Amino acid sequence: MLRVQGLQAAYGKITALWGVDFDVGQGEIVALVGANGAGKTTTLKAISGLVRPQAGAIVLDGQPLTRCSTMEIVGRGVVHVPEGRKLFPEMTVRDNLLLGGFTRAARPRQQERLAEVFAIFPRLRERERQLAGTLSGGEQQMVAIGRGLMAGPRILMLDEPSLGLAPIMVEEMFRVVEEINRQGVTVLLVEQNTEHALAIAHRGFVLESGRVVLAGTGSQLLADPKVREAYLGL
Amino acid sequence: MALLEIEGLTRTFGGLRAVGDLSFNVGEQEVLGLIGPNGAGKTTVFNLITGYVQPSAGRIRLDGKSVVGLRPHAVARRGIARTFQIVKPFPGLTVKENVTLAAFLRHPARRDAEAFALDVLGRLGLGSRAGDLASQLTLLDQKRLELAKALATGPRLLLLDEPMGGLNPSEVDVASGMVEEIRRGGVTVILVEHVMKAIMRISDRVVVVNQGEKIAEGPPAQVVREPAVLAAYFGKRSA
Amino acid sequence: MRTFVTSIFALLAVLSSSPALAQPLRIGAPQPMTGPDAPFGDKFKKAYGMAIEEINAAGGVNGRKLEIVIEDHQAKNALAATVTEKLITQEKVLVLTGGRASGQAMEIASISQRLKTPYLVDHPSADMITAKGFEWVFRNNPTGSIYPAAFNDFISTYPGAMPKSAAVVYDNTLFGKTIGAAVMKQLKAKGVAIVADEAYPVNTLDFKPIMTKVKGTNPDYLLLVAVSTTDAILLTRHAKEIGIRPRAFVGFGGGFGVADMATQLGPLAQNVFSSAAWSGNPNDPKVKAFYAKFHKQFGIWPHEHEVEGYSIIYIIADALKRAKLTGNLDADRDAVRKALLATDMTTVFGKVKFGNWAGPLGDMYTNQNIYSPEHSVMAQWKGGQLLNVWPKSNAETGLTFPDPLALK
Amino acid sequence: MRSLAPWLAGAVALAALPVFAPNSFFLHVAILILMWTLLGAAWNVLGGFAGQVSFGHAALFGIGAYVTMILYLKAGVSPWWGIPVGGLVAALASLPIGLVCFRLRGPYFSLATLAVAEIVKLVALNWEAVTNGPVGFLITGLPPLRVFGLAVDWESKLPFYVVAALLALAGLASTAWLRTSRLGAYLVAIRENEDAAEAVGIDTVRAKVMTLALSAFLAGMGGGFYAFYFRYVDPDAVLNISLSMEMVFIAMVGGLGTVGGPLIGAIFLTTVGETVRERFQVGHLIFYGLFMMLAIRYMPEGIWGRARKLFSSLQARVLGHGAA
Amino acid sequence: METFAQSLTSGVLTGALYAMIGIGLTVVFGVMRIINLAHGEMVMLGMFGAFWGQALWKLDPFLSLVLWVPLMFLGGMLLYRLLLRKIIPGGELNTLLYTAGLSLLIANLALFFWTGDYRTINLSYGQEPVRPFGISIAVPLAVAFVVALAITGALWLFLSRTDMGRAIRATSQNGEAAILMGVDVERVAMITFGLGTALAGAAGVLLAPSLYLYPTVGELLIVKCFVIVVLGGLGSVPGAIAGGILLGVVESLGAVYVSSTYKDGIGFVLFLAVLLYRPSGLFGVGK
Repeated sequence: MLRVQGLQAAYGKITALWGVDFDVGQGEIVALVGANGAGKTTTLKAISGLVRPQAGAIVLDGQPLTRCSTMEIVGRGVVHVPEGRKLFPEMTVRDNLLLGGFTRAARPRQQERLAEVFAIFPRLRERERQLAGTLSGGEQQMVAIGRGLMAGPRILMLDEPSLGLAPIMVEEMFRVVEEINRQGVTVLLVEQNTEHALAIAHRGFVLESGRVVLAGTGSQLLADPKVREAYLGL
Repeated sequence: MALLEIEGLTRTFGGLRAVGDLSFNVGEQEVLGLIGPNGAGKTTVFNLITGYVQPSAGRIRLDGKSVVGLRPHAVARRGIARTFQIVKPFPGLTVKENVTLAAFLRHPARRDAEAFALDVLGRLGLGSRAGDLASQLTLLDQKRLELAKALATGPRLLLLDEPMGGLNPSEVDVASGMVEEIRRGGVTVILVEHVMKAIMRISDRVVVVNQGEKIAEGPPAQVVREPAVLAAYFGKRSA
Repeated sequence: MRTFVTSIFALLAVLSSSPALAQPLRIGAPQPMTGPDAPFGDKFKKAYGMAIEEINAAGGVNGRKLEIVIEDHQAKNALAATVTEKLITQEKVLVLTGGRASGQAMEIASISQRLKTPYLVDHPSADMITAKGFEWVFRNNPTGSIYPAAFNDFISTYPGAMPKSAAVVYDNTLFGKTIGAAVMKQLKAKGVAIVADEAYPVNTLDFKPIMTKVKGTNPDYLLLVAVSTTDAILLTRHAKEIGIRPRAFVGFGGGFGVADMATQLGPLAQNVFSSAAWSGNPNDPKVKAFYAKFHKQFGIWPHEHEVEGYSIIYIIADALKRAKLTGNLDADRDAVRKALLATDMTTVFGKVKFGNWAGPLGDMYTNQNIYSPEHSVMAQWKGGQLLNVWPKSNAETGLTFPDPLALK
Repeated sequence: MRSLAPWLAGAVALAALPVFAPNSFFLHVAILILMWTLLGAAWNVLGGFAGQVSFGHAALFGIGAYVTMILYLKAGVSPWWGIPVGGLVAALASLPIGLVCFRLRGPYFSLATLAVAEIVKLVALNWEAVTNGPVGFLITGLPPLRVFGLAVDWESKLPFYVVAALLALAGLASTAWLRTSRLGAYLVAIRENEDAAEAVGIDTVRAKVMTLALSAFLAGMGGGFYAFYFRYVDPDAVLNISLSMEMVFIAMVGGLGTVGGPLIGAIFLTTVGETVRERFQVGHLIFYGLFMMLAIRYMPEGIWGRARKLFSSLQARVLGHGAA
Repeated sequence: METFAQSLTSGVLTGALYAMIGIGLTVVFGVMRIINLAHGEMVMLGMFGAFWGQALWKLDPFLSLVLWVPLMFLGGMLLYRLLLRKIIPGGELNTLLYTAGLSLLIANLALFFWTGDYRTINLSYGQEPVRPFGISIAVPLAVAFVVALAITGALWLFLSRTDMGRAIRATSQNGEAAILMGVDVERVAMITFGLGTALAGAAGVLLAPSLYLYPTVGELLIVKCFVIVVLGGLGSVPGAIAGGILLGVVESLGAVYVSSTYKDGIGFVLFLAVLLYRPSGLFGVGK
């Protein structure tokens, strides 16, 4: 469904990606794992058009995404839930969610999707009129994911959804990711919580210094001692 | 007596406790690794030591004298230098000018400062690039420059924030070598790093923090096997 | 660096390219033609033009035509100095007039004095301009501290008019403070209590707060000073709206005499006094003729400014006629200055004779029109018209005092 | 040695100018240009080098003007001493201003300086005992100055020209000094990255305050010069926002953070202003505004910056390398 | 007591109009991070719109809003599209100076075509003030106040209830996240600039009957405008409303209880104090 080939990207003079290759199949959960600074976030930013790739291809259903603006990419169903949640802090939960359904394609179905999001996160219905900036970390992450779902994504790209959450919320978050996937949304998951991410992922890719160094199914990678090496230098 | 003593260091942002009741010491000429998962509060610890952020509670002493409340430049004058996770060169200046600026701290005369800057650049293998603009350097060289700037302030204690981040494995080796070289030169180092290979190789001791608190301390090879550390790094799988 | 210096010369050469016409007698007038004061510059431009046209049509001055050179100073002091310098050294004018606001006039006066070129002030009213001993500077119009002369005369001579107390509200500009100070000094000398002494910044949007404060002091007279027309109108409106009911409202400053007072305020303007340096003597046929002609030519009724501009040209022409001009610019300028010293004539503005005398605030004036105190007039708004009421010699109608509203 | 040549040439041209000037108006324009060069340089020290955009320099100019004027009128201090003392007082006054405003960054700093300038103006308007309020001060004549037994007559333009030239040179020299000095290097570091500057031991607040003081000293001397040259000081003339803006324009059009920029900016804006005013009686400010917009749109690095760029690319092409 | 009530009322009424000018400036800052120095000239254009509407077509100034607001909106969008869009990436200082040039240009074009004359608008119904509870309120100011409230209310509805309004708020709170939502930030910027211009124009139309108008009146208003938006927190609409009213009241009470000459000074001191102790403004959230 989504194929990334030889992706290179840089911030100014600093090259962050040196040629990343992976693919995501329809209905899968794919985890991108790796140490801090390995290039996971940059990969997502390149896919969603926030960072212009210097070389390589990003192809969705056989159509290139590389030259599209973020607006068009979102319109085609590739939705990026950024690291750190990036909510609109002075807007209500409801307004945050509605903005997720801003694209022309998504607008007619706003109410319907709002109901779906509230079904997944009943907590958010209670907080509908509250300002997003006043929510707890876990609730904010729910809003961020819910906001992503409002666009009606075909692929949902989640960047560190468990970051900074209390352990119980981390559990909840992974449960929700699986739930969303069961409803037919393909998920590209970037996580530091490697164990957990690989446990729920169908397949995973390990990034190191801007390159994919290992690939396999989630359980293969979990068992692979090389993954630990890449992290802990054991 | 330890060179740096940290006792009960705490900092909260709004309701969030970024660093909580953290205590550790660093001895003369030691290399201490400060590790922990993303968001554990490592950079905040650096910001607290160097005066960019003021602690909510706790003591920080260099040579027995408190550095709490000093502004960053004054901390630098006392002999603590730091690098930034995201390198902060002065991009419009040449490499030599960048380092000379730092050298002014101990060498007020321009001639002396420049000479010292060139000396530091030579030691770090940047001598040949002295005349280039900082913005034109490769990442490795920018990291070198960051290090050179810190060294040029003539520190006793050097805080390195992810010096290996974004480097490829062979570059990591080069950078690790540089840190070892610096220690041999008599400088104490605290190292925040995610590249564990480097941590294992160069640190004498590591302190592991998670959610702002110390969860382990000891020799690197031993610490990374502790279950609390493994859980902090890889998360716990739901049963 | 060298090329930049040559480019200065090149650019300066461009500036100097105006041809030196020796034929007409040139009068220089720095005026604000752009910037916030532009409307005033425009009034003077019309007035000067009309007078010069008349004089030239009648054969000019001793056979030579008059010419006016107006330079824009944007109401900025430094620019006023620049254009004055230019008029004197480049345009080689014989005599200067204009200025509009006192700050700019001060610069013009100072340079005229230094470069020995006569400057005949037509409108700027700061006392300082003719109180610094500048022998090259003359002024036809009254100084600021003379504005209240008619008012002063009125309260001293009209039966029962002496105020029991007075509130004084003035803007914190040179103009406002000068008149405010003069009025208060004179009132205090007569033993009148000043119950409110309020300065405000020009172009205030809302005077109601000040007026509420003033109302609390229950003044017998309310004296308002405004350099800006906006302020004059809003002061009056807000004072009345708040319900201050003194025996007399007296305004000082041009704004209280403009037609907008009536159109803007309607019935609120009724019985407000305007004590001004000059309100024209409508009983004088020459004034009437000038008003009619000006209205015919430009479609607007002239006021203080137009009269000042128009008269000043006649004073200059009169001096030029008497001066022995030789063609040597320095000598000619001195001749004009000497001729001005001997001026003794009457214009639409009134009588002119320059002399040295002491003003109401104790300043020693040099070359200030000695008839200035006599020009001061009190007028009153009646049924949308401003009519002179004091002194009796210039009165068009009887005055209404005290204000009937105060008696209710 | 080579770098001294243009300076020498400039000094010679400056010295020669009065000899060739056809009349005093030319000298007047030249004096204005020199005064604006000083003021542009004063602003540039802070705005161009330290990257701190002040909209309140009129306050420093005004303080200099008032101090010089008051010293002369109340104590008979001659311009020779009055102008530098005016600069010193402005520099002193800038210390508290700096301590307040430097706590803010970016546009907030600019707006704070604007507010400070407005407050200073209000004080000048209302503190009548010292400033004479809106009436201001007027000097009628300056006694001749005795230097080495020579009596210099202030009635002619020449002495003013000499003083203005010295002041402009002082402004440009301060900028040139700053470019090579330690403080200047610190300022560039602060402009490029304030946190990194602190990290290498630069006391950024002190460096900024010192620079502001230098800038204030120059601006204050400009004010002092204005007071003596124009001989009339009142709040509206010397504390106007438009003065602050003019200084920004000059530094900007000439080239931010360059040594020659203020001179070029002053020459350009003064002559453009004069020429346009000459040609278009009404509405000449339309062209001034348009010119500002075009300059920023097409020459954001300023005339000097653009010229230097063109020169170096030309040089590169001629020498056959660096042509990209 | 009467004095206090009167000055408070005056302050609130004038403050509401200040607020409208401030809102225009603040939304533009929020989305584009630029301070538009030509904002005062937009108000001036609105004032002249009201004037010419009445002079040429006998249009009631308040009714003429229907004509001028859409026109100013279009004008603002064009201005952004043709001129500002290219400048903004050049940085804060450049934009600031560019808009300073623009302000000079607009004011002097107005001066050229309309001359510098001071003009007034007369309303047949504006002569007598209304006096609820013994407090005097001028009719034009009262009408302007009510219309300003209505416009502000409409703006609030637009910003909170429509997709475009939400997109504008979102862009000003977190530009990158807004892009990720598929918001066309360029278009949002253009519409926001149009909106800011239209609000300034509307404020001008409303102010015209209570004030004199002349081409350089903008200078007077822009400085007040800065004070308002900083008081309220740059970028915050509720902040601008509160800041406007606060400034109006502080000036009004200050004139009575402190000194009328220092009333502008009180505003500036407040402004500095807020900048220092709450740089995000009195009503700003977070840092």
